[in-house]
Amino acid sequence: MDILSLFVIIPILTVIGIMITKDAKQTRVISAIGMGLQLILAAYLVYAYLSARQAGDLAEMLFRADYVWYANLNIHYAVGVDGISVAMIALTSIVVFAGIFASWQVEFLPKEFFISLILLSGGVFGFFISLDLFTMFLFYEVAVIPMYLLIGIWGSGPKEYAAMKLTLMLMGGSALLLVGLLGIYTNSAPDGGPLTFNILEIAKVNIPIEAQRMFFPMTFVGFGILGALFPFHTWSPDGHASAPTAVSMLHAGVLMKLGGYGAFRVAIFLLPEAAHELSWIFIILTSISVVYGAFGAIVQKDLKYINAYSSVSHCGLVLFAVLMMNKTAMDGAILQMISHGLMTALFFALIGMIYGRTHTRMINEMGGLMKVMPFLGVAYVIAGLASLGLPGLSGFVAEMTIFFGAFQHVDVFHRVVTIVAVSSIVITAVYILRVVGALLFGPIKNDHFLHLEDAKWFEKLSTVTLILAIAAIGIAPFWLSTMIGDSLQPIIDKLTVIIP
Amino acid sequence: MNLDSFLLMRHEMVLTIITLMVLIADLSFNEEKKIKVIWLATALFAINTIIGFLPNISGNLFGNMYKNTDLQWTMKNILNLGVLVVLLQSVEWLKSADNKYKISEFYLLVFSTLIGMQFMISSGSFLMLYLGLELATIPMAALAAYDRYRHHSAEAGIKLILSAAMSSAVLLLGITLIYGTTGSTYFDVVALKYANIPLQTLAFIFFFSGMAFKISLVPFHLWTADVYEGAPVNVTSYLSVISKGASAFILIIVLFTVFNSISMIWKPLLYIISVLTMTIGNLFAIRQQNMKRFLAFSSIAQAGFILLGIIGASSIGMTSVVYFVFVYIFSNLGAFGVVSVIYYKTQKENMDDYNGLYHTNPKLSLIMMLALFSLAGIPPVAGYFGKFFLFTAAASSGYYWLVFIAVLNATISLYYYLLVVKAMFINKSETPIAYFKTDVPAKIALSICVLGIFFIGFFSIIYQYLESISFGI
Amino acid sequence: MNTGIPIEYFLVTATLMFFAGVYGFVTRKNLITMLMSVELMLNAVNINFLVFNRYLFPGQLEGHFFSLFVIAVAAAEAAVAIALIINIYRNFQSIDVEKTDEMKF
Amino acid sequence: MTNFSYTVLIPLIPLFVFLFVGLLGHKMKPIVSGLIGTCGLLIAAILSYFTAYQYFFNTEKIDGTYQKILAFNTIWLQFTEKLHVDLGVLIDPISVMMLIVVTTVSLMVHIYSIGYMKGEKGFARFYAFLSLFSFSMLGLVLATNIFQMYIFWELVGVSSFLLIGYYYEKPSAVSASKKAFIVTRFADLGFLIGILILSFNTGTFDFISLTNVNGAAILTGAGASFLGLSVMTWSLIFVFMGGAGKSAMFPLHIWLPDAMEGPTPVSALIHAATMVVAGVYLVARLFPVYAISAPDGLLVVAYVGSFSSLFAAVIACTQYDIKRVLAFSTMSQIGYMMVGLGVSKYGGEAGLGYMASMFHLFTHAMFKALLFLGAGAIIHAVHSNSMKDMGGLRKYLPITHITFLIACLTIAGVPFLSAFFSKDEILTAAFHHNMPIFIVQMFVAGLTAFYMFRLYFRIFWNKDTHYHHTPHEAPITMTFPLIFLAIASIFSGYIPFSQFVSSDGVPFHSELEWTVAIPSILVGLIGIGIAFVLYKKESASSQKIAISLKSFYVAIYNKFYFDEIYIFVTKKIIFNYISRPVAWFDRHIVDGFMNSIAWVTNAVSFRIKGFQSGQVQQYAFVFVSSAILLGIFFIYLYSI
Repeated sequence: MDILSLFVIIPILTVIGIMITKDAKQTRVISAIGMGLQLILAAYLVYAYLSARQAGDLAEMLFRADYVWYANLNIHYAVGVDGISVAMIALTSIVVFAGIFASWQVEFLPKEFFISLILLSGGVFGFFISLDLFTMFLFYEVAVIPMYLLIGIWGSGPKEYAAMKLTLMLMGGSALLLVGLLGIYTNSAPDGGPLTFNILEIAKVNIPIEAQRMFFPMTFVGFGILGALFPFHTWSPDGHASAPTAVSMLHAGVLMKLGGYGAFRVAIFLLPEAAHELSWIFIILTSISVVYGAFGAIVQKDLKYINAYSSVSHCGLVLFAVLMMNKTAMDGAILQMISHGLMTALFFALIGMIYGRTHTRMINEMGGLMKVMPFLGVAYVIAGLASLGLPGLSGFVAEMTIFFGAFQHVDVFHRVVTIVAVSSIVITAVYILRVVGALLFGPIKNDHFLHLEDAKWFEKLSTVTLILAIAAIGIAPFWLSTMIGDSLQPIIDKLTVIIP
Repeated sequence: MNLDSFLLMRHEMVLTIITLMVLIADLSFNEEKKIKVIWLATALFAINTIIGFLPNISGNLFGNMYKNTDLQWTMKNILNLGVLVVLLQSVEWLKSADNKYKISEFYLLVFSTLIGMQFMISSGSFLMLYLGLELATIPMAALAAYDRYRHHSAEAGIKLILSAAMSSAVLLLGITLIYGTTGSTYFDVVALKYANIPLQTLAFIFFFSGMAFKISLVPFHLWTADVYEGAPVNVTSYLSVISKGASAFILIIVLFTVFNSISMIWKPLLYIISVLTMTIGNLFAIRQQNMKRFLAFSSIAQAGFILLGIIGASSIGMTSVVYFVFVYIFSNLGAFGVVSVIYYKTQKENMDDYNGLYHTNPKLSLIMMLALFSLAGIPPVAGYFGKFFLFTAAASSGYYWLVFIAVLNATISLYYYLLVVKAMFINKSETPIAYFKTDVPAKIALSICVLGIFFIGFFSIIYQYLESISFGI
Repeated sequence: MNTGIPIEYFLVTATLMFFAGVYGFVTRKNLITMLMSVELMLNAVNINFLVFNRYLFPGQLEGHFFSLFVIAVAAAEAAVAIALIINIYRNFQSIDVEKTDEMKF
Repeated sequence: MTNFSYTVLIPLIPLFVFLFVGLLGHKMKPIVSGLIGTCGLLIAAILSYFTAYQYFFNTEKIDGTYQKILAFNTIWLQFTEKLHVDLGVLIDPISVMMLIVVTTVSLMVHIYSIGYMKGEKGFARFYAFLSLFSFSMLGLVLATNIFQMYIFWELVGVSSFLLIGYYYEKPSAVSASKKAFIVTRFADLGFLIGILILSFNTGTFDFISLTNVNGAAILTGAGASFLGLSVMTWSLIFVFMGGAGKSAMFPLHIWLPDAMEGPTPVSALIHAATMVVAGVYLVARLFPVYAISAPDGLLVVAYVGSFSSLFAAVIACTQYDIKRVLAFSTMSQIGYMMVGLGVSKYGGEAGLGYMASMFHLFTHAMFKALLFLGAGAIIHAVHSNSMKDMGGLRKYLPITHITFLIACLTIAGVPFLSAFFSKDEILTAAFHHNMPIFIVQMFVAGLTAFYMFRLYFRIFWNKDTHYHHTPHEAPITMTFPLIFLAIASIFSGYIPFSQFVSSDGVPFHSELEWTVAIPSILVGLIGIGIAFVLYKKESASSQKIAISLKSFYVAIYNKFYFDEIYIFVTKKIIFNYISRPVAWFDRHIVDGFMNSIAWVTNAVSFRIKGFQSGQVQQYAFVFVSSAILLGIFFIYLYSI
């Protein structure tokens, strides 16, 4: 059994383990153990990957395994990772691990909750390791569906509506996506030979331009919907607002990254000509969503809505950078995915913890919480600073890389949109400071807040894990950024052929 | 043609014998022993199913009026499997008091319809096809009216028999025209003489509408919902799975073998019909409250998906159609199984009766959810693979927009399937269905379905085999 | 052709019969009458078969056999249908087709 | 060449102190954390002095110029092949000078705060933040490349945010900190864009290669032009925007007065001595680029600086909050420094302005810190910021009084005190290169003397306010820094600055030009005289003047309504006219559209339900008719 498949097997085993547990306590422990193993495995994977690269292994994908599944359709179960997938896997394992502890106190149907949560994470892991479009899409949908139950059963507010809306919009996206993938598949052998779903194989052939023109928008929008592309982002605020803590963490932290990852691994990598031709449309859309999301966040009153909109803005930046189609920008895109994943997970974890104490998420009903719960307060400030791009935290690195990458384009259009995107850092500062000020500072509005206790051990664990990751990337980004950058080389080589 | 060549008709023969045995048993048993017929019939049919799987002999009989190849053999076995599940599910229902005196009738009718379908599948001429069709239809009406004293059941019966007679008349008109223009009713002869001339086109359309009636394709589907709702649950599941599946098999065989010369006509025809079927089926399903009617419309929509496989007119297409029907049998029977269990325990068959089901009967709700996800085509359950292969087939023949419409419809269908899931898992209810123990046969049936739903997808061997026996134009 | 009557006559008659049957089926409210209209359609089909066989393909008997089978099947169909109609009468105390629309939409 | 690699410790020590105190501060006794912080800074200060000694006296100049020494450098982040961000330590005259300034003032403030902040809760937090600030400021000063500078630029911004908002339960403090951060952030946007353009055109962040007189950066300066100015000029103007934001130049000054909400030591350290001069330092860093390849940019600097200094001085005359008066005077003094840079040329004698500006930066740090700390001592004693509650304090606070007086004399440019020399050289430079600015600055000098002595008299003389608990002199921890800084502000003027700092690194000799000095002295004395007349004794004459000026006075008193403009822009424009519509649009248009899709689907499905009427006959009719229609359709479609 290859190491990568373990990332799918461990969740399955954990789920089976949970099924046989008696009570909530055991369930929690089992899931914690399982995801802890996952985290360790991820750490080992990073180490193994780096050392393999050190050893001079120049293969495009490492740790590859390939099992024929449906021979006559040439469908394989093919896995393999490059630096990007490794980074995303590490991110996922961290967020899931933190998520388990953040949802330590789920009382209602805990078994089912953790089962769905871990199934979801399994889907995400599968998505990141798979090299075969079929398996990739399979894991993609596996990751999306449990969301419905998670939000619908354990959510709050208008949860049925939000859950249904989220599921249907994402499924509508995957409808586009499926057609796109099938289109790629059926055009994967223009000069005879067997059709294939294997990404690396397809990357070798060049798909006829007409087909690309048809399927690039489908694929990109399909992934873009999950990445909160501008007109299709509206599932995100409602979904995040209604979802329980851990689900918001996973969803904003990891699931939305499937969009960015896929958009760049499939849409750009496999359909580069069309991407180059049509990128301007989507660049406009994404630069809109960068600013638009930030402005939208300014007036929100519900903490989760604020973060949902800021996620729209930040994920917009991811897609924006992906579309810039040069090494630096794409490097930045991946960094931004990771950094946003971590910090937004941290945000949602903290919001969940605060909500669990104050029973409100309306910032105008809160204030002065820094006094009563300093730990959570400080953590929230750190998350906020990360999100407005303070040097020394991950957000800064990612955004700067994106901006400098995007600015490598000399033509006016790219320059202008870049400036637009850059200006978002001010707006971000505005709404982050507004939240922090209203939530943590100032006098305490509500007397019964006076005797709220600070974070418990598991909450601290989950928070600290994320903060450490954020700070680590922020302080020493070099190895991560180079690891990603090297893995981008094949794509860049492919692009340089097309783009003059 | 010597005697042992009758062994070609193994399925039909064994089934006929079983039917007779049940009849005799029914005559010989006295009132209180009648209940035993259930076990006898089920056991016998199980044996028949096993016999069906004995290695196949291909060949023709009655001068090509009856032909049997590996493809037909497989199709018949698939149907047998499905019927076995249906029988297991209906055990409890037949035990109930007001069915005591007509137990064996149920089996006689079911078996005879099944024989009809198998003859249809193996038919090599329109005559055989027509006979099989009628044999599969007329007893079905009686089955639909099985609960004689329920208004709905009676209504279902009469609606079915009348519409069926009407449609078979139209079908016959088509066949006469075919005969008149080609001078034969044998497939192989007709296939040679068929061309794109107006009269033959008309003939084909009439014939096709007769078949479309059986598969309940829009706009020939209107009887479906009413009959499904009215008929007893098990009959409904039988109708919606077995007879639909069988008709789909025949349609694809006939289109590929007989009318392959006018594919440029039936491809656009199927395009229109499948779009209509999926969309209308979904639009009607959205609003339904009665579970049976709901599943009826969902099965209409599913029929629309089946056409995606046919339209490609390729070997992959046929494979994926058979594969899809195979998966569909398990998924739909899973859903209907749960509905029937709940109905005969509590007489409840409305969606809002299912509120909070998970908290009282978790296993049933989980099975229901699996089945619905499989119908909706959510990975990793089998339905996903079935749908994906249908889409692949259509896409590889270039019908991208059709695929797109289909996938959108799949999304809509996901919406109403999720409504049921929502009812079971999310909604709260003051009077949820109380916990009850499911009976052994139903349990077996459901577990067969669950196994199917779970594992078919992962074992490509099935698909490989079907691929090896199927053909395209 | 040995008989004087041209084939078109038969075909036209048959077609008229068929659509008369359709018309009856769609308009008559009485279930029995509707059943009869179906029989009318089937017989029209039979005429078609026979005429085609007799005029176009005199060498063989497929049409004849087919019509025989059709007649037989029609009989069976009628039997079942009438049984069901009786059943309807028991339930609804009427055999008006418009009464049987408890299930709709 | 001596090895300077130890200098990397100078910023790192405060960082460690920050982490240590920040994580464990709440566990230890307050005073302990205070002492740790102070000791950390003491070490840093000693190291810096040692560095200065090493650099200026033990490092041989190559053909008479001070070399830029890359004491330490490590690559931090790689953008492209050419563009990579390094973290490192750059040793050159101005960075060494800034080291002295930052560590000295910071050390003084640390000591001072032990007394001033006694008993405050969150004492440890205060020291943690102070150390964080010191770390960031030192990092900024020692930056080897413009991007590192930007990094620490942001960090000082956030530490200033944290320190202004130190009393986080006071809404005014919170909003002030928010304002400070957002305004400077907006300025930093310009800075960042500037960096983007600059780095793209020159292909480097590195200061050494940027400022290399015959390096690629400066030679490519006259690149493509846009709106009549070269790209280089544009980028440098953008960069200056960042500097203007930090240094509270008009119109980005609005945050500075409010920043006085922070504890007074913080104002002394951040908003008087160190952080606010970062802008000046930034321009000085890039001075060769400005001077050679973007003189227009330099002109902008000069005018902005000059106007700000005038603007601030005028407002300062009317304020009553003593800290705000000092804040505006800071702004005005920084204006001087900008002018100094603006009117300077590159190299030799022509670079007088550059030297003068650095000189003034140095002296200003000393006396302005002194002023603030003195004000702190006063507030500590009186528990009020408003000079209306003060008067006659000289009896109670002798030491504070003396030191404060010295500071006032210094800033007023009284001869033979430090500021006299530095300001005078700025004026000289202006005199030689830009007459109008010279006149303005001369006038400002008078204003400065006036408002400083208005302040002085109002506090220490004027009416004898009686205090309901008699003010008492501050403890030694607070008075020691006052005395130290007083001495510094007296004698720091006698450093032969031009020997150390010059635009091109070549020392030159400069002495004052009495032609400029005499008038400036006179102007200063006039200012003091007016203040003496108006405020020595309690008199209504000042009121009379104020009334006679009427609306103009009111406008000045309200700082020309700039805060109102700021409020208008943030609250009205951004909040009401952009964000609300955006949010509404999102909810109702975009989301509404998505929902309407679902709604339409449902509506349609409801509409077509009649299609399923339950009537067999209708079914049959549909059946037959659709069969026939299909037949006809396809026959026509394919009729040959």
